[in-house]
Amino acid sequence: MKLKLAFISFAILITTILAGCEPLLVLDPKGPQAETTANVIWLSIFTMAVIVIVVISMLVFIVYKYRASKQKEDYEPPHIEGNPIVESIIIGIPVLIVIFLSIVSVKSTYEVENIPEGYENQEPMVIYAASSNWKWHFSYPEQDIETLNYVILPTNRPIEFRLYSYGPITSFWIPQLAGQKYAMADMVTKINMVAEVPGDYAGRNANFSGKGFAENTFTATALSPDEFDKWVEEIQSTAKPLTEEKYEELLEPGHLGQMTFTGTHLEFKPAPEGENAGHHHGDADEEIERNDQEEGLEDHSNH
Amino acid sequence: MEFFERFAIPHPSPLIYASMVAIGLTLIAIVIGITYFNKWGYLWREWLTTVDHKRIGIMYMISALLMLFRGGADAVMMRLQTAVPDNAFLDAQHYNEVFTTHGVVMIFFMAMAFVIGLMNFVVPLQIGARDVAFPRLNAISFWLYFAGAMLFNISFVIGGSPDAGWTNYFPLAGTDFSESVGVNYYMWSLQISGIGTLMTGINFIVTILKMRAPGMKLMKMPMFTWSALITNVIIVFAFPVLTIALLMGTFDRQFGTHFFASTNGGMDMLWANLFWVWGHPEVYILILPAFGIYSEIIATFSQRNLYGYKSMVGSMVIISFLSFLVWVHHFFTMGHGALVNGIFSITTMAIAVPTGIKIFNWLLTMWKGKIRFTVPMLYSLGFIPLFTIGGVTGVMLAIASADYQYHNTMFLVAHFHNVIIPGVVFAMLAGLTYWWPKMFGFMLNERIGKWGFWFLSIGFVFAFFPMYITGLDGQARRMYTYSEATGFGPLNMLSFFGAGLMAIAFALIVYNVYYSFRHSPRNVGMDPWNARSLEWATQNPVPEYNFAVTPVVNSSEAFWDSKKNGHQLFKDKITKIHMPNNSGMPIILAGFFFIFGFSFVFSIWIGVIVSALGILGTMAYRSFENDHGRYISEEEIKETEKEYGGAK
Amino acid sequence: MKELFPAKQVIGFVFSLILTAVALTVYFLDMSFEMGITILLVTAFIQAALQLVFFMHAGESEDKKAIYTNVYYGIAIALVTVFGTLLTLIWGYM
Amino acid sequence: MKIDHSQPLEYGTHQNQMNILGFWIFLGAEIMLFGTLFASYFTLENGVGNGPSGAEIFEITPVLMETIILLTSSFTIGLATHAMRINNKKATLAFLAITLVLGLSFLSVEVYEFIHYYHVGATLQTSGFTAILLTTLGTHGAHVTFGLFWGFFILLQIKKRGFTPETTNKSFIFSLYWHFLDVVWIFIFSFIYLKGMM
Repeated sequence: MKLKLAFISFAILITTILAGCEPLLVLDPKGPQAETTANVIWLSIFTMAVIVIVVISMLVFIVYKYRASKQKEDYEPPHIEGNPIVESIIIGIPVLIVIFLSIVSVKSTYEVENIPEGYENQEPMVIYAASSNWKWHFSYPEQDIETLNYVILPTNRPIEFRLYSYGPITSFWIPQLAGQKYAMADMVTKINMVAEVPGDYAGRNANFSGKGFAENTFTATALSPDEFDKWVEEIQSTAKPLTEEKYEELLEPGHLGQMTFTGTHLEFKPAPEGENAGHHHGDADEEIERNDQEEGLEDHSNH
Repeated sequence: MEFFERFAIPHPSPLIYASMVAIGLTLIAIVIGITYFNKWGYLWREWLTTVDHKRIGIMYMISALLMLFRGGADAVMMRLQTAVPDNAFLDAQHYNEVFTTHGVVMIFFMAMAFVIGLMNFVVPLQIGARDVAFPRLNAISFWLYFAGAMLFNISFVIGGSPDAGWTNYFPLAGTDFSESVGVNYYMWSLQISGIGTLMTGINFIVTILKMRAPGMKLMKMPMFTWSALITNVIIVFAFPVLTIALLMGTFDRQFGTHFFASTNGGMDMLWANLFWVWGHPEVYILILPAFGIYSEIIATFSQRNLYGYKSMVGSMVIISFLSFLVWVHHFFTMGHGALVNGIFSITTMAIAVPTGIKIFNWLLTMWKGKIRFTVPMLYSLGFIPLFTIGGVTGVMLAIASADYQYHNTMFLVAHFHNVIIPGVVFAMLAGLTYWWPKMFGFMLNERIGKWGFWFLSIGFVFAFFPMYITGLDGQARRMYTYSEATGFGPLNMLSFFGAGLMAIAFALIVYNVYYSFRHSPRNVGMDPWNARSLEWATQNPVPEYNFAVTPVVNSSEAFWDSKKNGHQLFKDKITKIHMPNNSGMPIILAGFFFIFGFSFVFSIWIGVIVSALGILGTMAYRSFENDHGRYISEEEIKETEKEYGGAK
Repeated sequence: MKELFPAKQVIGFVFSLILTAVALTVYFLDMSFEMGITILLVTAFIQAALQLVFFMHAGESEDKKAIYTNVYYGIAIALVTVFGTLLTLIWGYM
Repeated sequence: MKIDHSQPLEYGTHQNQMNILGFWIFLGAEIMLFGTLFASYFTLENGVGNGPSGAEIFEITPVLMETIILLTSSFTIGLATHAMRINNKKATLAFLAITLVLGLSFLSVEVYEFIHYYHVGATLQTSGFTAILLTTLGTHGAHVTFGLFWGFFILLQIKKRGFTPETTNKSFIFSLYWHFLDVVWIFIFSFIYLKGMM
């Protein structure tokens, strides 16, 4: 037992040392969403640590005290069926903890799903993030810009990422800004975030999507609003427009570096939302929808 | 030639060729060995056609151990590949195949088989029955499982392994993105072994409900039997979901339907949804028998009755229901909104309560006990703290908002290994050591066993605890490589070191079997552990009829009662015993299923039709068969009992 | 048990025909979706229960507790699966 | 083998009781199997892609025929069990045969229905909706087909061996299976056809 405890404490020691060197990405938030999750994680770690410590100390105490080598030869352990008071304690305390954490969970989930507190009155900036094997395409409909494998965000402005995928399910994740969400081929999901500190943040697809999955990463850079505007202007004056042919080329499986274009692919290849969604089929716009899908099919056969 | 091209491996590598040769040589060696020692007849009569639950149980466990080494080799390869940044030991495709087969083999063909094997061996003995309710169906279950396992395992030498992860999410697993036949193998091997598992479920529910010894009321069943009952209830209601999901997946891949495609009205998340409707109960299918094993072992080696029997049973009943209410927590990040996530977050956390009750009941069982540190007990003692850590990280994952950060990361990998290894694998090893003398009549060496335990536990801590940290640092699961800049290197190296220790532990455990077989004393008597439940009231190893006389029971610890309170277990005289006949039908049926699956994988329709006719023909033959079993005579029983140095 | 006239079966059959006729009203009469679904739910589940009791003799053996538990458990889990799936994949999404 | 004569013969031995209980549990699994199909059906119901919707292809006449035929066959298999219990071998065989004939007619209508779907362009490959529709109906149909063979074997066995603990037990279990398929059909009828045509 002692040996094992020594090893466990050794392991914990190592982890704290390593954790001390450089903060872990998830616990080093740079925006309100990630901050909420980081706080929830710390809270749950502390709560759970209490349980672990209680269980382990009970175990060590009991095993130490009632080991056979210490008992008398003729000691006969008693027959104990159970005790209502003891059992209500071991049921009651976990129930209380679970209720507490349930409240935390529901509350924080609503928080991270919505526009963060303090930013509600700003109109969120919409960026479409589409994954293809094994790249990320970012479209700024407002700025009329498209980037590949990197995304620039203005700080202190709510961003609404609209996610979808060409092909396998992927998961859009910038650990320091917000938790992840799936991007799927037949619908658009949304994720809200705000970057409060300028800097470069690692982003990646977290959901296994085949051969090139490990390198399916991107960089999210947060710039101050002035610098962001400057960047937009610069792109508008230097970058080439994105053509449909070029875009089809980009969609081919493989890895590409960072690229920038003016114009977005949404104009000729809209996201699967609203009328284009494969997920919802309202009765009213069934006709339109079918036409759209037929077009979609033709697109498919072209490449 | 064109016909044979489909059997080629799409992504060959020296490693695969080497294992091909190794497999070939091993098979030849086995065949030559059996022929040389002239054991084919013995093998066929005594094992391949057996309907004896004990032998079927042992065959399950042998297959499970083989699969453990197959899956373990995969695990070591993965840890080796990720031990240092930018490693080139495996390429991306090969790594994907390795983690996919690791998951499938470990869950379906190792853990499932092992718990079912232990249930097979122990449950009828614990309830004082001669066999299971449907002995022949039991043999069919085993051979279907075996056919499925073999079908899955030939994938990497014929046609290519599945590579879409053990969760096999569509559309990645569809033909657009996974062109080789690998995923077809996945579909059919799980389908075939799943049918076997479903039948096991039905078989054991009826066995437990209808074949208990006189006096054994439901609330007087030993805890392992209770856990087996609940497990099988979950099996019966969870596996049909997998059946349908696999059927739809097969249709999508081989008949061009649009269930899980993202065009023409299909929905990719439907697969994920159905997979986890089955998948989450599956977790409890694995862990509940483990809880049962620990309950038996902790009570035995604390020399005390199990504390809070009723709450133990109650918590399992609650778990059986709750396990079907939580599946959405496997894809909180799908974007279905905070309300749905909130609901499933709460139901998920609710499971922690019955599980917590169990942990405290085990602690209270040891309270005022007389604790002996045998190998099975060491595993149980190691299980409690390690599983608690795994459990609480599960609660952390159940918080939906935080799950957005843990999902798909190494944190998750660490969590589920942290419940499955100390939960299921420790329990398997503990149960195997504990019931070993019942199976073979001698004990495993305690000293080597203890070394194995320490290597395994310490190796486990090193292998998996670092993953919690790399997960929080942004390392996604299933990445075959990472750059040095990420800083994941040192901790992954530590994981590899831990995996190495675990590999040593398993080698020690195998050596222990060999060593004990050579050196352990035989004739250990009926009750080497000073145990409490009914299975210890018969000979070691157990004669084929289990109990010469049906025992009469008056408590959940019938054997303890007979030792301490003088309760008389065997009141009747020895009379002739009715036993079922052996049958070659199960293995033949499974053979047809194997051909069916294999032909379907490669779309060889003629093979599909012929084997389907074979399956139906075998079933029709069975329908018309008139087999009333046989009797073991009184003299024969007395002879056997005397040979064992019997108590009667 | 030994009576010659199969009263149970005949009653069950007549009832199932009547219930089918009632269910058919959703096709032949004009009604709201909610109304129709309610009728279908009621008639379908009553019919299932009739089959269980009148035809399948669910309650006649000594294992009736196990049989009923099994059936109720199955129905409960199946309903959870159906509505849980709808909640997750259709209603919950946006 | 001990036979308990206080109960109907199909319950007469311990093994028979276990067979019946085991089959009930199997039916529990079947509830879940069809439950999963229904869950998938409701999910994909609106996923018609560029294929037809349910309202466009369902026809009331064949559906109604199938329903009446299957309900009647459920009645006749009940009569077969009743006849078996009053030890009337001839009537049992007759009702069993009628049941199988009705089952065959049900299948013929279903085949007709499938051909109709094929002609209006609703095949397995058309859309998510048609795939799940045909799979659900097909799974039920496959059960009926399997039942026809099974029932036929049992008919032969009763004819040859008379009422033994084995044959009565099999026949009773078969009747459970057949009633269950009827129950499933009621749900298909209500929640696939009628709901779709509403």
